[in-house]
Amino acid sequence: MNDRSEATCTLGEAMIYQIARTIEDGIVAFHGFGSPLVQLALHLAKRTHAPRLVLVAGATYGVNPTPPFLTPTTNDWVMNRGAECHLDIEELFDLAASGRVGRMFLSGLQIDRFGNLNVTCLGQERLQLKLPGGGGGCNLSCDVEHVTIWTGAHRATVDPKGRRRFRLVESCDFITSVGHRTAEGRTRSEMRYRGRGPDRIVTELGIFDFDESGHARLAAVYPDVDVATVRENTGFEFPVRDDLSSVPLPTPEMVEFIRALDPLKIHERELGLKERARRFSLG
Amino acid sequence: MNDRSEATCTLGEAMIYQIARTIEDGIVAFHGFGSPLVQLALHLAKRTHAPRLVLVAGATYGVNPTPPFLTPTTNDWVMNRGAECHLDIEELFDLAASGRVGRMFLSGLQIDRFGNLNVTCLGQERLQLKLPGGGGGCNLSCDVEHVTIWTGAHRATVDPKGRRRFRLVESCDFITSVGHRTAEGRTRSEMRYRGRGPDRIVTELGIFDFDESGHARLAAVYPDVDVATVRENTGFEFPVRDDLSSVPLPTPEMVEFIRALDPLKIHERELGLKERARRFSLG
Amino acid sequence: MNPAVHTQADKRCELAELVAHVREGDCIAIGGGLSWREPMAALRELVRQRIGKLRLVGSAHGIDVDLLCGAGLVAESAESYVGFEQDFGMAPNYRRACESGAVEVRDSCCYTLVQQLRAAIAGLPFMPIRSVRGTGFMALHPEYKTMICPFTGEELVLVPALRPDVAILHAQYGDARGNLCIEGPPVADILFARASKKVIATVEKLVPPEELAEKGVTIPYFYVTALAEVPYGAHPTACYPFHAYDRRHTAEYYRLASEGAEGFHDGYLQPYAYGCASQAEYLEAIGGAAVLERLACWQESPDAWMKLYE
Amino acid sequence: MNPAVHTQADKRCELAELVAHVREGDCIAIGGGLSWREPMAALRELVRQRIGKLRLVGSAHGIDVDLLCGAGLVAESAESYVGFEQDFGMAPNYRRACESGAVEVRDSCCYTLVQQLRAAIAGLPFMPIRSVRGTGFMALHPEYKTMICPFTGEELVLVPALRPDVAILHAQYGDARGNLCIEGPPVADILFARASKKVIATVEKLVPPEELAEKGVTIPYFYVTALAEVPYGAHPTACYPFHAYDRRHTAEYYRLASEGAEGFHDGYLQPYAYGCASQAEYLEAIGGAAVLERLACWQESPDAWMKLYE
Repeated sequence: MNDRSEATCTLGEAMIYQIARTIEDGIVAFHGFGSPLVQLALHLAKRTHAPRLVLVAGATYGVNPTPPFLTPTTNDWVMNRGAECHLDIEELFDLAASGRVGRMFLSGLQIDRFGNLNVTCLGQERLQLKLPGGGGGCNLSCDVEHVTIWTGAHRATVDPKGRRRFRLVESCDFITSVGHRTAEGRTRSEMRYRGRGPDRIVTELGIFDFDESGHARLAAVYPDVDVATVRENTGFEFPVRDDLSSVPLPTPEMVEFIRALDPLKIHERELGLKERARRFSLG
Repeated sequence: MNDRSEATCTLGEAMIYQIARTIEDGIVAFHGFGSPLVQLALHLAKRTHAPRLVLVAGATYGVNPTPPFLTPTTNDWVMNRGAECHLDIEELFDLAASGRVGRMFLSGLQIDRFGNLNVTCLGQERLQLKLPGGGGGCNLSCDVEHVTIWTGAHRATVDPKGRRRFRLVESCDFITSVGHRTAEGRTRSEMRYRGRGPDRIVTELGIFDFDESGHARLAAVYPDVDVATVRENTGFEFPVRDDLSSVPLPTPEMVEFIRALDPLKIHERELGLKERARRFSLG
Repeated sequence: MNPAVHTQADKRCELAELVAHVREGDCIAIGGGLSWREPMAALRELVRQRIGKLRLVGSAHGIDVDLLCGAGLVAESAESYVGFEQDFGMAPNYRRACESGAVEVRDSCCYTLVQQLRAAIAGLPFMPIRSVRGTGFMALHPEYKTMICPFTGEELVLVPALRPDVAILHAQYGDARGNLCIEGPPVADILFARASKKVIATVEKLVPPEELAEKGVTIPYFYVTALAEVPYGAHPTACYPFHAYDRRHTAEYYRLASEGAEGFHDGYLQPYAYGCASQAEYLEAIGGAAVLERLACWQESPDAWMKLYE
Repeated sequence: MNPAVHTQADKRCELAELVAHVREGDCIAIGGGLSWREPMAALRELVRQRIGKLRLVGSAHGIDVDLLCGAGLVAESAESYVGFEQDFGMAPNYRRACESGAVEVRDSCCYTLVQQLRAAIAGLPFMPIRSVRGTGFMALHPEYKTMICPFTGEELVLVPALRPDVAILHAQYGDARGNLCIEGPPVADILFARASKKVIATVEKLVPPEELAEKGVTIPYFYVTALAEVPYGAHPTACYPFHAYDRRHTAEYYRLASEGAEGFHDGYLQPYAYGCASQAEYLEAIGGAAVLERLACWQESPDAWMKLYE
């Protein structure tokens, strides 16, 4: 491999590192299906700062697997090779409901300021677009201790009619999984959910945390992104941390690890062509 | 083996046959621990008239096992040899609660006229005698479709103070498992139990069924027992069927089968020495 | 009233007979998940027999549900996910059917489904669950009720027992009595088997009872209504250790499904479902021995395995 | 508040250290059942450390509960059965302790226990159950509540979640990380492991993680707090395939227990518990190699096996 590739990381690799940094050691963490960025982040975390992580792979429910490579579908024997043991589907969700799952990762085609997500359907009055659905996200967003929200498509697009389509929206057409406030404005503590809700939104533009009111707040941006860019691509107003920082970048060893585990570059499928071309110097 | 043993059966063997006759083909039937007469009856039924019986062994929860011999404790690998598969403890009870267990077998140190049983403790005001307890009998007596009640100690004994001690009593000191009427006199249909309750009491003196009111009714006696004997050994008044009969006896082949499966004569431990000596001619 | 137990000595039958256990309008639980161990041969037989108005319940699914939607057999979907993940994306036939109103959208969530199945398994009218409140699923499911917990004072959701009419499963091994052995993730198959009124299964291989007991029984025979030996019955989804996921065929499926209802009917349903009287004909249609050998090569090496996803 | 998960890399420890996880007054779930896989070595260590006022929950038990009662360590019993079946009959120490009032009788039933453990496992305040109503157990357990089902109008019993402080198990195999493999009937061990705050286990044999994964993990490591390798840790109950039930020793136990508290203390507790600083000393006390060989001979033939019960 050439010098350049050694000296830089891609946006995808940088995002994987941002997600990995949200994962504590010694907890049970679970990823759903169709989330290669998260799968790689979990393996990276376990390989680096979280060796005691109980990594439960989505779909196979294999515990601490060591897959030879990443596949485009999650319920594949490739993905649970070397698993220490397996859980039943009900066992994983019981662990979450009893407060024993420390972190889960959720995404959405709509993400609002409180971290509510929609992956069920678009259209208020009538159904305009049926989305695949949220799997267990609805239950886990209530039960799991912490949630990392991520998306590789923060950047707003323009639809055929010339309207800007936001991923981070003013409000969700349907609430598939809950953040810090319900549609009726009730807080998590009022709802007496077991979990504490999302504490990060990792996107290809930056990273949000949540302020005391449960509102998304910009905490960091990528080296090639400024706050204005984040604002014009976000469907709601948001506060910015005084100590706004540039996202930390992975070490070359981490990048090597990611590339070795994902030779098919499955994780890039979460990113648009333009985003895939972004590179950051590790120098 | 000599002619006599071929030509006769013991009381225990006759009782095993009576219990076996209460078992329908094609159902799930379950026996608890400490019930060798019932274990043998289930194996006899499956070997004869109920080949499609789903025989679930108590304690091991082995399904259709073929033990080489009967042991004095039920949770022993001897007892689940050859099992087709095994259930979890919760699976068996779920099957009962969902109405899929056709028959269960229960006994008691006290048995009342409605088939309520006590295996928990003796003494009304204060605890006089702590009994081992009912295992899952409480739950199963409500849920299982049919219950066969059995005891090898119907015959009343005389205690040190000269008082007659009945097994079939006027009323139970504690209701461990329910029959056709609760202590408050409520019927099973009022209680909306899933199961229909006991339909037989098999003892070493005779067999009771239950009349429309859910009251035990003498239906058959052993060749060496008359109704008067049953009456003087029973703590409550009971009706007698007009077609009172003598219990049918097993075939020599059935007796052979029982003796082959219980070489240690474990089942005789449910019977007093006097009862063990009883023989019936199969001629 | 009470669910049956199935104890006939020999439950083997032909695929057509097996699938005939499904009635129009039935509530169906499809085993497997995503690209793993879907009972595709049984579903194609459903398509051939045109048994429709089906109400689907399940967790994370893909081509199985999309196929039935493409064939117009689905009236209602209560799945928690239907799609092709990062592999191909949204499910074309499923989307069309939902957006046209042909399929009533009753989306559910994995744990909600688990709790509803557990209620059926335990013969209870409902199961409590602490989550779901505050999401759009409460409005989508007016049958859910809430209660204030008499122990803690908190609000709980009560989800009613869910007893599917038929569970359709594909397992690696089975015996004539109906015992099933599933290797690898069972997904929700065990819950479906325990909760459903009828369980019909296709298996890669029928084996003698002793051999099955040796491998280990995943689903005891008395839950199972009938089964048929249908090798490659999960194709194009994976049924390891026998064969891997057929991504090439799935890509073709996706391309045709994306062309619209007609394109899918003429390009896929005709040649692969209606046009195949048997599984043997289907296996020829998808490329025969050459393809099957390719899918069996996953065990040779990680590289050989990886090539199947390129 | 939330139950912990246990992820330390090496959970191996000595028996004394293992049992020290139990605190006076704890609610204890003992694994195994009747004469099968009872964690007897751990219980004898409890006796040596004199950790008392224990509240016991469980299904069908025998010598394990009777031993603790005989040593005066039990304050309350919510077992569903405590006895020696047709083998020897009622449990002498247990009876004495209950009848003297030393042990509060809180008898439960198997399915009630299962539902209470399931509530804890699912993080719910309670589980519904249709049975129990109409029995004496309602009065024995004022903590049970009833409700009218909003779906069916029938009365249901709500049994509260049961989260034991410590589950004490004996498994055949374990690894340093705490994964446990149980061969043969797990009884309620898996439910106990999932529901309890702490899980401590003795194992016949510690094996490398790969070997354990090969055998199959019954209880994943993150439920397990600590474990110790204690061969014959279930004696005199059976731990197949290693050894059968020691009926001779149990007969002696029963004879001494039947002689009354003092006879049991001097005749059994002294020589077999207090008098043995280690499991090695205990194994000598019960007859050493000769006895252990006799208990291993069950595999030779059904006749050899049968002789163990004569």
